[in-house]
Amino acid sequence: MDIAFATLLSPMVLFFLLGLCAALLKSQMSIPEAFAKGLAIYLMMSIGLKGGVEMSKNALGQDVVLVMLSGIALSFLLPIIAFALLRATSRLERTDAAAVAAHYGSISIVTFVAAGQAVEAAGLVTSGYLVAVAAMMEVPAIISALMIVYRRGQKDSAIAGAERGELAQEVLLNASVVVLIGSLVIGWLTGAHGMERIAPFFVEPFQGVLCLFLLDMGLSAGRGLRNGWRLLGPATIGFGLYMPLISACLAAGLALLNRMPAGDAALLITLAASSSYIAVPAAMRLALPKAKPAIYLTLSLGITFPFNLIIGLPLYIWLAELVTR
Amino acid sequence: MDIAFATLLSPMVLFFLLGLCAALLKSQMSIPEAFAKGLAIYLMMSIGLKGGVEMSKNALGQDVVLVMLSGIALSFLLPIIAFALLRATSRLERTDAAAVAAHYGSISIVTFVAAGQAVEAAGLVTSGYLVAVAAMMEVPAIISALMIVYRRGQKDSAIAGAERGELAQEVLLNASVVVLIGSLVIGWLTGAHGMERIAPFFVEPFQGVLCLFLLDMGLSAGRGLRNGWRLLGPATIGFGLYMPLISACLAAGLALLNRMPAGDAALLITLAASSSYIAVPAAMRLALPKAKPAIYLTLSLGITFPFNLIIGLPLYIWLAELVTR
Amino acid sequence: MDIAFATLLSPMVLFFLLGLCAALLKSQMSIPEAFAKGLAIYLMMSIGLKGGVEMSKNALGQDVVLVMLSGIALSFLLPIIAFALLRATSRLERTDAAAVAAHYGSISIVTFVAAGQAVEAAGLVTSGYLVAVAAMMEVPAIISALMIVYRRGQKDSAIAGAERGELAQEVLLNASVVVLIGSLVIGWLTGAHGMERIAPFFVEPFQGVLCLFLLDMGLSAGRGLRNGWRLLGPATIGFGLYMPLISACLAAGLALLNRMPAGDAALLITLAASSSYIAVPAAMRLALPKAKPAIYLTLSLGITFPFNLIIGLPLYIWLAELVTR
Amino acid sequence: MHIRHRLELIIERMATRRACNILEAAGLTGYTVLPALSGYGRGNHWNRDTDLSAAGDMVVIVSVGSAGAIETALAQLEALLSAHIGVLNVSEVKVLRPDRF
Amino acid sequence: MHIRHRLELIIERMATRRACNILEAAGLTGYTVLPALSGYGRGNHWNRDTDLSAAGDMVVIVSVGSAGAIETALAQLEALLSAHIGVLNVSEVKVLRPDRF
Amino acid sequence: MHIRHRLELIIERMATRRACNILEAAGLTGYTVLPALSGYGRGNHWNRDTDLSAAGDMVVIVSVGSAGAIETALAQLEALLSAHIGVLNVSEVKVLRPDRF
Ligand SMILES: Nc1ncnc2c1ncn2[C@@H]1O[C@H](COP(=O)(O)O)[C@@H](O)[C@H]1O
Ligand SMILES: Nc1ncnc2c1ncn2[C@@H]1O[C@H](COP(=O)(O)O)[C@@H](O)[C@H]1O
Ligand SMILES: Nc1ncnc2c1ncn2[C@@H]1O[C@H](COP(=O)(O)O)[C@@H](O)[C@H]1O
Ligand code: NA
Ligand code: NA
Ligand code: NA
Repeated sequence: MDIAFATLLSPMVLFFLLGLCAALLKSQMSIPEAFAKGLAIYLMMSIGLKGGVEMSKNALGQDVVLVMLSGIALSFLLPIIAFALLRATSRLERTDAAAVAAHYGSISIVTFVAAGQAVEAAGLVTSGYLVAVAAMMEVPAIISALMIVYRRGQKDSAIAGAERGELAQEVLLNASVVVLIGSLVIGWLTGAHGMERIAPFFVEPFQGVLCLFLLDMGLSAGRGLRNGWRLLGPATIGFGLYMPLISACLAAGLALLNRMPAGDAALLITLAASSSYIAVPAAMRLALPKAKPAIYLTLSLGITFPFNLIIGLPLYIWLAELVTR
Repeated sequence: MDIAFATLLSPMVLFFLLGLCAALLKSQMSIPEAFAKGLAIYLMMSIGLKGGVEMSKNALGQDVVLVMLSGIALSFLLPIIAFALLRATSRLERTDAAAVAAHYGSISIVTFVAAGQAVEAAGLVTSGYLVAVAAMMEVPAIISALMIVYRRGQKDSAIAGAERGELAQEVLLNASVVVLIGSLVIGWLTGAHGMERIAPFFVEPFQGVLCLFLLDMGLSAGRGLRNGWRLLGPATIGFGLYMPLISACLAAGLALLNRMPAGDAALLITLAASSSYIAVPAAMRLALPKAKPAIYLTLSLGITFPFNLIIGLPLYIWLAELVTR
Repeated sequence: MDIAFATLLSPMVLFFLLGLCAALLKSQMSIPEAFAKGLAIYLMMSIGLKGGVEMSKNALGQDVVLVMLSGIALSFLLPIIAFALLRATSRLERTDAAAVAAHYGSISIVTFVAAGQAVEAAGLVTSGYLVAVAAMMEVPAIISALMIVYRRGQKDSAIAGAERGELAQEVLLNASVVVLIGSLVIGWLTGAHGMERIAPFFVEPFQGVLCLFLLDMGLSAGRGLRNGWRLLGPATIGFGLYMPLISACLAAGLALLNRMPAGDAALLITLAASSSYIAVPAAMRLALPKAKPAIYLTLSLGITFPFNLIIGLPLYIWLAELVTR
Repeated sequence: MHIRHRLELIIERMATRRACNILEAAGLTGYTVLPALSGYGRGNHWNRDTDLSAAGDMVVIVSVGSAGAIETALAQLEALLSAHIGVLNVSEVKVLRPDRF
Repeated sequence: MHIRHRLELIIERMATRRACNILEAAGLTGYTVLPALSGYGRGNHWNRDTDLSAAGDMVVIVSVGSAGAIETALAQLEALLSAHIGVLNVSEVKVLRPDRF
Repeated sequence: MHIRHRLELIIERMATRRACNILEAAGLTGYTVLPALSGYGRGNHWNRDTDLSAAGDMVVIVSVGSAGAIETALAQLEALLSAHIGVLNVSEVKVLRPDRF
């Protein structure tokens, strides 16, 4: 309860709510796309660097590898569960359902970052390598979802103008993969010493920048909801609320198996429960252009992201403490 | 004198002058609009948060409410005076005069922020709730000016394509109202404790960001002057210089009545003397599209803003100390 | 060796390499132009201010004037050498060769900044007035290159639509000249006292911002290389690698003559060795529009900048220590 | 291919929503709004970077539709342009999927 | 002056490269891509600021070329537009340097 | 409605002022400048993000005017395009308020 309350009253969440309300009230205010995109790159560099520096402090053991494999497995597995649930409960078409499923197997970096703050506020410690796990969980879900679609020989004849390898390029070298993994490696190479001189930019202002970014996310989520909610039936909206919980439980099981410490477990659970709204949408436009973006964007950014940020985080921390006690 | 000198030699004012000179010399340099708009949102978040934290420290008494009412009254009243003066002295048309009047009743957040810095440098203290007063003074002037125009049954038949409530939406939910009031409430809710972790972003770099922003304002003011000065007769330019002084005197009277401390009085005086160049122009394009933007923008940003920043601020502080002694 | 290794493993250089690799691997990621341009202005304000504050601490003696004159002379002289070498060894046309030559006489601010960091890391001290030297070395090279082209009466009849003085305006009042010189003067006027309050923005986060900016430079350099390398023959590429060394040796000679301290000498050498990729390309589009931008941009940003950043800097510091011992 | 009309409306950004309302009301099935950087008209220059309020920004709205729908929109747009800053032009174009316009 | 065709393709940003590949393959000698801010089609509004992923952004691709090259491109573009969001139109224009198009 | 000509000039950003000077000198009453993102011509691709100097950016200048004014501008623009990177095309459009163009 205390954690829930503290989360809800953090400036971070309040700025998100401010943006959400402004957009729902039809305010025309906006944060320029170029500025928000710049901040997003800053945030990814920052967590990459911090994760890398943490990793440079300890040798990586077998436990780390096991958690990484768990993350990858989750990212592969969750879209299959998600797809089955969507087809069973909602009226979404195959392609739409697969596209949505890809989002829920993949992850949201901002949710991960917010979890990091909440976990820290709850007095738990986390390991740097979870950033690597986050980066590794971005892509498998996309492959998994495409396999679902193409399984029944439904592979489109190639789309006009498409180049070989363009999807791999987009998926493996998108901004978040490049910046996260790149910064992680740089942090790991340069260690605490290299970090010292750049900490006044990458460490100290981090939480403030996050507030500004979440204001923008609130605006986007609110506008997405206003434009797109009519496309979502109650079954689909329901999915956006219960799917994170299913993912969280599966991840909690793996955390238990891997005997992860509570802070790390909370992060893994959050990664599983979070859904992508930047990298996967872009990939879906290339790979499954017929899937309707308004459905997966509205669901992921308008329903699941706020749910995770406001209600999910305290829950996942509680769950993590439960399974690691 | 000392204050005047200190103000003039502050990096803030010098960067404004740098931008002004560069633009007047026809330099093509510019700060990207998206970047400047991002900085503007940062500045508003920052003063909102700081104001809110200050407010959370004391219960709000009757005196605060009285100052707020004074601010609102000023914002309503000043456009009426401004309109009368403009019609009496200049050759501006009714609509143009009303539009200009709206700008002078409303406020400039950057002038307010610069006043905050100058007041602090002068060794005075200020209260956080003045940020709320600033937010409250943005809108009444617009209503007041529209009432002037529409009084004589001159209300246009509705403009083609206009929606009901679009003006209210623009005016009550524009970026500066949303961000200022929102951040104020967030600062007030989370208090000094919540502020701690975001201060390295919202508090410490504030003055530096202000320098960068004022460089951009200088460029805008200079370019506005170069493009628009031919539209301004001497009477209109004169108005841009004496109107702030009239507003300042009225505000000083109210400060005296309310027995405000010197720092707060200086801020209220500055708010009255300042004129809008972001929120009101946008509102005027919707509400009075026939008023010529080159007139009100050039006057407010090209004449009054530099006057206030360079000559006005020390004067207003001196006036505040005079009436509160 | 130690310096070379330290430079190569600095976060700054690693982020550049990250961007370079991402672009060469055809990643589609990008940092928004508006954001990067905003950061560039920040970096120039910051070094201008720091240089100005340093300058305010000591009276400027004759030695300073001599170094400034040396810088200007280098900027005039280097294009002549560069042009002769290009014409003798490569198949570039006159205009293209002159345009390239202008770039190598002028300077790169980011290389200068990176050198400042490396010099400091090497335990040397530098003087603030080198920033002024940098600003002064931007323009003469352009004049020199234009004189080469126009010498043989080849002056085009004026280009259609061209205004008198537009080139002077562009060259003397471009963003880097305005911001560098302006900030230098402001830093010098306000001194250490004025700097105090803006240091949390302009000083502490500087190196972190530089990392982000170098990530963008890496992306630009990589993309430039991918698009443009086919236009560069081996002789031209070779020029991009040996010309900096020639310039460095000349500058080292002048440093010796002027009896400069090692840190300052390293900066002067770096300025000479660096080549422009922002100010001069823009000037060339106005003054020599028939010169092919793909050639000079690819060479300067794709070949010489990475060479200087990775291999050049340790070399120049070593050279500076050699000639000042 | 089928003949349709292409409307190009250059108008101040603050009036975008009003213009779009008119287009939708006239039965046009789509439109696209593009940003402008600078411009000139009736002796005045404007530039996106000059104007902090961005209230002076212009946009270009392109809409392709049937002659009838464009006609209907034109009357209202003429009224809009009597209040707001802007100009428009109409041309003939060919399209592939006539049911879309 | 010489008569050429002007293709205006409004398409989602993520499909830009595919569209450009088609244009180049059809023998068009050039094209230019412009950003869009917002738009409307088939009952949906989109807006650059709504969409954090920018996956929903649209661009406008303008290409001037010979009737033949445009014709060749149209068949492939029609296929592309059966998968991707977008519309196109073609008009007649005059150019000065015919060898360039 | 009245017939006018629409000039579309795609040119490098650094030459914008020169092109606009030509348009004004030719008696055109207005023009609008739009940003471009990327493009292709004579075998080269350009992209706004590739070029730190932004010296390679292109813009699109649209100007609607009388046949005579456009004609006058064309001669000068042809000279400009012999030095600067760019292409142009002209088409026929209809306008409502003929005195404005
Ligand atoms: N003939 C024209 N061709 C293209 N754009 C124009 C034209 N006339 C005006 N404009 C645009 O519309 C804006 C307002 O024009 P005006 O209403 O004439 O002041 C100008 O700044 C231009 O951006
Ligand atoms: N008739 C049209 N005229 C101009 N742009 C259009 C038109 N129809 C659609 N668009 C653009 O294409 C996008 C997708 O349209 P649609 O495929 O109809 O959903 C819209 O959001 C508009 O930006
Ligand atoms: N046929 C064309 N249609 C549209 N834009 C073009 C065309 N040809 C060239 N361009 C544009 O003009 C730029 C320079 O072209 P070029 O002068 O052919 O190198 C290209 O990068 C495109 O942006
Ligand atoms: Na997930
Ligand atoms: Na006021
Ligand atoms: Na040089």
